[in-house]
Amino acid sequence: MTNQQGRPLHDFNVELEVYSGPYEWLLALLLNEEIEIFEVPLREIVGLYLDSRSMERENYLERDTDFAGSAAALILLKSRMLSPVFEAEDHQDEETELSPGQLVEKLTLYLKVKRGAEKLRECFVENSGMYPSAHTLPPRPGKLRVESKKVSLAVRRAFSRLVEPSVSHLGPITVSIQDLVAVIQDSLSRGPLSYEELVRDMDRLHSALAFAAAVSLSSRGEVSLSQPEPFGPLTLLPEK
Amino acid sequence: MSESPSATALVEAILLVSERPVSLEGLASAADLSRAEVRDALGKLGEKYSRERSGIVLRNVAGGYQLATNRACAGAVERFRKEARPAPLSGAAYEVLSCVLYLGPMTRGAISAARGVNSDAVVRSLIERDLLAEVGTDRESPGSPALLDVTEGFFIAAGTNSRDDFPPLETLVKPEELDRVRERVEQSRRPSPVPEEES
Amino acid sequence: MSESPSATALVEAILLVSERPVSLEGLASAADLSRAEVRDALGKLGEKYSRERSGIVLRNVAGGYQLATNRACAGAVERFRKEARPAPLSGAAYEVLSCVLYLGPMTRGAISAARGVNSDAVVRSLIERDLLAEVGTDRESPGSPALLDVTEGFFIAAGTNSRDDFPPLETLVKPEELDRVRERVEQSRRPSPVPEEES
Repeated sequence: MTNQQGRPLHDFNVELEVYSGPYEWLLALLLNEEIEIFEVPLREIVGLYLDSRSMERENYLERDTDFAGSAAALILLKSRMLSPVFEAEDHQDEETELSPGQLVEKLTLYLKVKRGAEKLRECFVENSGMYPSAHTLPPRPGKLRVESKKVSLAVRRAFSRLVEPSVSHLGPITVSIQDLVAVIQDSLSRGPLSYEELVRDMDRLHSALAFAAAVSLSSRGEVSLSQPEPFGPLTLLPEK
Repeated sequence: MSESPSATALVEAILLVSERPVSLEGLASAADLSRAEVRDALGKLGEKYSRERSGIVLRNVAGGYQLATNRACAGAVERFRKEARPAPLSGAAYEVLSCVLYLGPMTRGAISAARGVNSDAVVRSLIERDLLAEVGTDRESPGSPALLDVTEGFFIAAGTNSRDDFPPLETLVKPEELDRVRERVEQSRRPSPVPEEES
Repeated sequence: MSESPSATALVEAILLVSERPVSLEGLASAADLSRAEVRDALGKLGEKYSRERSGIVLRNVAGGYQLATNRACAGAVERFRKEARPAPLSGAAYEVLSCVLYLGPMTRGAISAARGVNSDAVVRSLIERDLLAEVGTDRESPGSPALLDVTEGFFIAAGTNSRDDFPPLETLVKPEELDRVRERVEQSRRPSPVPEEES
């Protein structure tokens, strides 16, 4: 498998007000909070992606999946920024103010891990479809070890997973993206809709979800978003 | 090997992944070959896996074909079985065992419900390894599925005498987490809420 | 075969009855052979089970030797077992594995921190697939979270023997790329031309 297939979005470049270059780098810079997520018009990125999209590509499905995944992450990131500060359990957040040197280090490490992942994918693909012998003998009684400590760890793992991730930092959630999609669709049946109008009476969480809903509708091709300038008014237009 | 393996290679590969003898038809259908091609392939494999030279032999038994160790190597094979360190249990296997240890005896469905992921394959391998066994049936659940419990072999393998030797569940999992798990398990015993299709 | 089978036959027979890779020492001890004899036998078996001709191949993975089906025959094997090939891993899964391979053993929190996104769900699915396992606890961290490491199954799936078979982390990124990182960081740190919004 070639390297290119390993990174479906490797050749997707974006041309934005705040950044121009490979999309993958933009993600890395955003994740490390070097570019403010507010400065990045997600709508434009979706547009650029749709322009670059071609069903002729051999890996178009993989590209779409990758893009949808990362776009969803961006939406999450943006909505998190809009909600009260999340108190992370790990100590990583102490370094909110990274020096340029630390930032380069962090980004470099992430890039290496990402490259390592690409190599791994090649290894796994090359070695897939090899099945071991089924002619195994059962182990002799008494040979098998069950580690009690691992049983305890497994209990925690198995039983804790059903607990929903904590959303206490978000406050009570009384609305879903689906709800807001419905609201937008309903309003749009009466013509173009101003985002500002839409979120006027909403709190920050609702506004974030409304934004996510708008982006989601846009990526589904049901809505087109118009924002003549960064931070300018955003208008949702029904697609014919 | 190129992308189109020989008939012999196909038959050989299938025989490796089948513990039980495979019929001529079974081989032909899986390898997408004619019976004549399979017969020809088996002839070649008979030479490759001959009793005279090879540690693995091709047997024609019980109406099918099977790879097996050469009897002449039985001593080494048995020594290997005595010495071999069995494969360590996977994370999934530990989860299933801990579910059954703390919440069992329980059905396959209840195990999957407690873990939130289908666990049938893991359960199968744990039964093969004599760490789980069927101990009865759950008559209250639709279809009276089998109830599974940990075996004596499990306690021996864990170096313990009984359930009491493991830390109490309450010290490991928060009460609200436990309630959720119990609720899921309980739900799995009820008839499916999915409306039945008319037939 | 006469009563004294060849070294090659003994090694071959042992490999048939083991699903997992068997180490050189394990083979020598079970077959009662010297390491040199086992190595010689493995050389001969490498020819008998070559990727070019045979449906069964000899692999050297996870620090041992294993017989497995030739990947060119995977279609027939899957048809025979009526099982689809396991779904390929996601990009996120490879990133988590790469993290743990190069930086591990490490906790879930450390994996998430290195990747910049919560990775718990991915870790869970990798444990389920037996590619990651909990190997201990990090006593220094609050709550003593579990430490994760890659498993034997990981090295088998990757077709490698150990960590040493992977290119060192330092060689994965070219110096020019590192320069670009620096450059971009500097660029992005210049005062933004966009007026800051109140939040």
